[in-house]
Amino acid sequence: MARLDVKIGGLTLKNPVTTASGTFGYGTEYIDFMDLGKLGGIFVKGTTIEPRQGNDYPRMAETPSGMLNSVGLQNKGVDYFVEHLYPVIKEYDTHMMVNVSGSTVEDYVACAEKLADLEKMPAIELNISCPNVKEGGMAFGTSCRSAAEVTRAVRAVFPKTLIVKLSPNVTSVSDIAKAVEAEGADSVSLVNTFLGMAIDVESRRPMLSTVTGGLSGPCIKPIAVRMVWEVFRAVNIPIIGMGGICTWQDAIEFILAGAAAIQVGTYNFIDPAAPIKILEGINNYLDRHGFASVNDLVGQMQQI
Amino acid sequence: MARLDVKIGGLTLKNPVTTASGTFGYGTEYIDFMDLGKLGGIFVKGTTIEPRQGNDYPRMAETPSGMLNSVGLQNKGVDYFVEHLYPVIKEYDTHMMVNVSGSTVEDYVACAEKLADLEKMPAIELNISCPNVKEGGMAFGTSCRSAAEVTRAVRAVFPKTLIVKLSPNVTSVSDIAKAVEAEGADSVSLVNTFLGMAIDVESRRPMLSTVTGGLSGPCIKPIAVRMVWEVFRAVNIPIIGMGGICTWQDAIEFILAGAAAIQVGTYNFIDPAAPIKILEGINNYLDRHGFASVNDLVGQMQQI
Amino acid sequence: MQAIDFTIRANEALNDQNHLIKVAPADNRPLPDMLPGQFVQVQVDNSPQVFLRRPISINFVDHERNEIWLLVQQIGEGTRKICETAPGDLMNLIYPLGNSFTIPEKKGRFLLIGGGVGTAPLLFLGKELSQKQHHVDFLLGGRSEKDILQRDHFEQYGTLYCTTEDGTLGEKGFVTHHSLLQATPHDFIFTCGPKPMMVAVARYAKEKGIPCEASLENLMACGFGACLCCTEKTTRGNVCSCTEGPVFNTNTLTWLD
Amino acid sequence: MQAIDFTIRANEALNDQNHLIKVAPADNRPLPDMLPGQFVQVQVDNSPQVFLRRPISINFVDHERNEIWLLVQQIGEGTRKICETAPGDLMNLIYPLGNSFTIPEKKGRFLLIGGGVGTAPLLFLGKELSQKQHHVDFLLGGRSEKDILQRDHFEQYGTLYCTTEDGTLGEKGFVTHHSLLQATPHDFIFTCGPKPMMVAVARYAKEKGIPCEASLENLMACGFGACLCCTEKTTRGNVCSCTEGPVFNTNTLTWLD
Ligand SMILES: Cc1cc2nc3c(=O)[nH]c(=O)nc-3n(C[C@H](O)[C@H](O)[C@H](O)COP(=O)(O)OP(=O)(O)OC[C@H]3O[C@@H](n4cnc5c(N)ncnc54)[C@H](O)[C@@H]3O)c2cc1C
Ligand SMILES: Cc1cc2nc3c(=O)[nH]c(=O)nc-3n(C[C@H](O)[C@H](O)[C@H](O)COP(=O)(O)OP(=O)(O)OC[C@H]3O[C@@H](n4cnc5c(N)ncnc54)[C@H](O)[C@@H]3O)c2cc1C
Ligand SMILES: Cc1cc2nc3c(=O)[nH]c(=O)nc-3n(C[C@H](O)[C@H](O)[C@H](O)COP(=O)(O)O)c2cc1C
Ligand SMILES: Cc1cc2nc3c(=O)[nH]c(=O)nc-3n(C[C@H](O)[C@H](O)[C@H](O)COP(=O)(O)O)c2cc1C
Ligand code: FES
Ligand code: FES
Repeated sequence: MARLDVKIGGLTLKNPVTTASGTFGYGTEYIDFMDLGKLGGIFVKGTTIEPRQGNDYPRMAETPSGMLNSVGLQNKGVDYFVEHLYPVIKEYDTHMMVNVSGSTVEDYVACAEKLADLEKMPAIELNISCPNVKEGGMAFGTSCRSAAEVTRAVRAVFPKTLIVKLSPNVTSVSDIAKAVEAEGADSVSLVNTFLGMAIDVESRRPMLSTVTGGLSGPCIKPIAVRMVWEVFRAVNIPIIGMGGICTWQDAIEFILAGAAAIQVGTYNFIDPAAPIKILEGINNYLDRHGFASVNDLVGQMQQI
Repeated sequence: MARLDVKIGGLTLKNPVTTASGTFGYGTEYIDFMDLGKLGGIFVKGTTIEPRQGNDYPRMAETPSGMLNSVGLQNKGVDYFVEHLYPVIKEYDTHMMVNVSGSTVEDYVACAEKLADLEKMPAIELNISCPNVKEGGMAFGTSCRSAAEVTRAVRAVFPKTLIVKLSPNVTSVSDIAKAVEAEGADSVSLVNTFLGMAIDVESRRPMLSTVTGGLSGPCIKPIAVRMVWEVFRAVNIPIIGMGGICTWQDAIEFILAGAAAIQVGTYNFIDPAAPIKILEGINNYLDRHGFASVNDLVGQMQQI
Repeated sequence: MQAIDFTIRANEALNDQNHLIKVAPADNRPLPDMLPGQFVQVQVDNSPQVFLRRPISINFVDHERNEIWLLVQQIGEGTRKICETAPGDLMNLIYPLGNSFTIPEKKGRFLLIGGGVGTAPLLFLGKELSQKQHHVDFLLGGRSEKDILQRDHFEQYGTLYCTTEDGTLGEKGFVTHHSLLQATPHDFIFTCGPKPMMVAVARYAKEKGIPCEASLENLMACGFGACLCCTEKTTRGNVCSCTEGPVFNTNTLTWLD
Repeated sequence: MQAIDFTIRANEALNDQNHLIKVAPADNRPLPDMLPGQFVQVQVDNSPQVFLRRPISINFVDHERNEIWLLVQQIGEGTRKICETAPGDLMNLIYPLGNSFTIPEKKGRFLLIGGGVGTAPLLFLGKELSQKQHHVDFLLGGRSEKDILQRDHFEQYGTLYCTTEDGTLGEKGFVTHHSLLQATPHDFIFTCGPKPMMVAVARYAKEKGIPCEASLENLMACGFGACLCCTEKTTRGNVCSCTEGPVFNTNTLTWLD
């Protein structure tokens, strides 16, 4: 059996399979389906300094091989998280990491500070790429300057592993990646959702209350893999790859393109045990192809 | 029966259903499947000043609800087109429009000049968004400055209808649209393909000889519709929308988002008679909903 | 909650649009306890149009045969494919999901109002109520006689009243116009069906001061509280209709505001 | 070219991987003329994995019953779904597509070399050749006896030689090691199968100076010349293997460079 542990900054994950923020609740929703302790890590729902109601219903629409969502960062705020959720989830035998969102640099910083104090919170994922809130969110992730600014500010207050989650809605994702690497990010995760929309032709109304929302699922996989590959050649920090991963083959594809770890997102809704199946598949693949460690596979796409 | 004619700059199309460049050959390939005279127009294969061999095989890969291609503008050059292809296709009872590609501004200009002389060539589509050639192509479409530059240069030599085809691989497609509108483009068409890639996990090699290629098909539709909607609110020139259109419902979705006309692309490979079925569907929809003209539907998405 | 394969035991077309599908765990494990109002998430076929699962109410639980019944109306690609399944086919379900209708200890007179395929959860509910010796009246509405499904089953658990839009069965018109509503009010109303119907029922219940619960059919991605897509605006703010619903006391909804 | 619905008339599993599927135009229109080496583009089901059509060779044309035969090997989702079809199902085909093997007027001795499911077009080809009174030898290779398909059919149109990797049928080894190739050379060689096999055949033909045609299985999106995805590098540059192929004279290919 090959070694599966991977390093993300100062943090060691027992294996490269983690779950994507906003698709895995706080882990609790999945305990009937798997032993959470088998996961490399769990990225919990996007958390903000203040509680948020999120956007109005309808918040989702199915699209070819994917879905649009405009949940809009509904969450009870970081204080509620620290008081009520953290005490429960810190008992899980895997790394729990909070996805931090905000509308201003100050919001991000305040949120990160509170999380830095939590003993069993080894890392945060800075969400500068949420397409579903009016101000902030994605705006930070679409320019190098603002991406750098928020990373710098959070880096100053958060000494543990800092992962910055990048937006795919940009001309050059590798420029943004380089900008946040330069500010001390330990890792980048990508991709967040693509800005998309759908219209019901009979009522002539948008399918989402917010008109636009974030596209996820297998439909985005080819673009996400390409972005991981671009970023892999641009930065020296580890990449956590995601976007449409449903099977172990998909996961291997991201790893070959340059991802040190992966996140399973939307597909959790269809097969809540998918991450475990993916992990088993990766394990078999490594054995079958004679790799001693999953790290030996990272970025190892061959020339044609 | 509702009116179907639409105006694109100085050009009137008999209906809004056209076919996308690179997916419809020179029309000739489809004569067994339909009466080409029923189409609003045909955008022929990307044409360059010099003949091109295109990229090496393999040039395509299937992906969830879509495909990647890296044909790379294989064509016999504009002179061959003028001499051998134009004489055939000018007899078709629909508007034939050439998709013009190039590596330098001079290439685009030279190509456009030759096409301007052809009596039955009412419009060209300037392809500043091809992701499949090393230099030029997409590079022009990913910055406002270069998009404006090539549009200005071609506008100076091409007095007929000038359509500029935009790349979706950008942070703000509406900025690019505004830039080319300012230089006198009569219309913008969007979207070209998204840059994507796929890896065969058993051989660990890329599925395309060029590693990356252009993603098309239903998978991209939600992003394409969103881009059309963004551009619709940014410019005053008509938009030709495309990206994953398979059914009349898809076409109506683009029209409601702001497209004055649409192009059917990849789906022609699956149902070569699709454009005709889509046209019939649009026609029925207009009657059923009591619209006197398809123009009354453009951009008419309602508030939720 | 479990995510397991079921075998289709029977698939019967009840009319041109609706199928009654009976399924049993493929490995024959005994069904767990389920509550009326709960639902299952059906994995269809992962095709582009039916990438996500489809929520379907538990229509009935036949513990003797270890079967769950699903009453499915074909409205799109997903439900069409579910209705096309044949005995012997496998179908993966996540179940049981959601809360349930509130069944009080104290005996009472219950009115169960259903419209269209919204009658689905009311059969299981009616059975549970009648087993607990409550008085049960069913009031079911549809366009035409052929749309009022499973009448013989409903009649086993209570008195059946109907309305049809074309008058081919029961009183002509909508359920909320049925003469039963003019008679002595019931103690509780449970309803499921098209939203305009449920809103009208909620309004009636409010006027009469009758506690009323409605089962919502909000769009869902996961069905088990992970995605936050299925929210309903309530007096407590946005709540997930898949975990805190699909059954809501209509007083907590903002429908009548 | 036409794009029309066919009805599946029969679907027979020839072994665990291969099915012989017989189809006829759903509206019973008479089949047009078709040439050996041509293929059809099968619309599968538009699911995410099988969005595009799948190219399948014309295995045989039975004009009497107005049927086309398709010999399909399950290698992925698309071919699996094709093999799962049942009599009565519809299947949309675009056909006939591609060029064909060159059948000369002058009588000659033909060697048709096939490997795996690459034997598919050779049956139709063998029939046409034998009808024109040519001498036909078939040399078919597979892993094992059960992989050499349609032997009784082949034997109707020529002499059948086989190789199997495990020696369960014919000579043990690869087709290019068969003793037949040591005997008097044939006048023409036609081949279809895995690329390494065809390359070896092309090399043999070149050495012996025998004209050789190979049917390629390049990946295709459209199948009728519109997408330029299926190109093969030839002495004339990149050409579409769906319109100028799938059959190529091996001298025009760059395989042996
Ligand atoms: C808790 C719950 C229980 C349900 N129980 C049943 C049941 O027992 N039997 C049954 O037949 N159906 C039931 N439904 C509804 C069923 O889930 C939908 O009809 C189904 O998901 C539609 O899928 P489709 O692919 O056939 O249609 P789609 O192609 O997805 O949709 C077709 C059209 O219907 C609309 N639509 C789809 N789902 C809904 C919805 N939930 N609400 C409003 N509009 C919708 C779409 O927007 C679209 O316009 C239930 C729904 C929920 C949430
Ligand atoms: C002109 C022509 C005639 C053909 N005739 C027949 C026939 O008569 N019978 C038959 O069974 N098959 C035939 N094929 C091959 C057949 O088209 C493919 O096997 C089929 O498209 C695979 O689809 P799938 O969805 O099952 O597999 P996929 O899931 O698409 O592919 C599975 C694996 O096979 C590889 N693959 C798929 N297609 C090809 C290919 N054409 N060449 C090399 N590798 C490939 C993929 O890269 C992947 O690794 C023919 C192909 C062509 C071009
Ligand atoms: C319903 C839903 C909610 C999401 N919420 C968040 C979030 O709160 N924070 C975040 O960074 N990403 C969020 N995402 C994005 C996912 O984490 C992931 O980046 C994206 O869905 C792509 O991966 P996938 O295709 O595997 O789903 C959400 C996605 C979905 C579908
Ligand atoms: C095989 C193929 C070749 C293409 N060639 C060109 C081209 O030469 N010029 C161009 O502007 N776009 C080209 N495109 C892009 C299409 O015109 C269209 O913009 C894109 O495919 C999105 O539409 P669709 O999803 O309907 O296919 C090509 C697309 C495909 C699939
Ligand atoms: S459907 Fe996902 S939370 Fe309710
Ligand atoms: S497959 Fe499209 S040109 Fe050959």
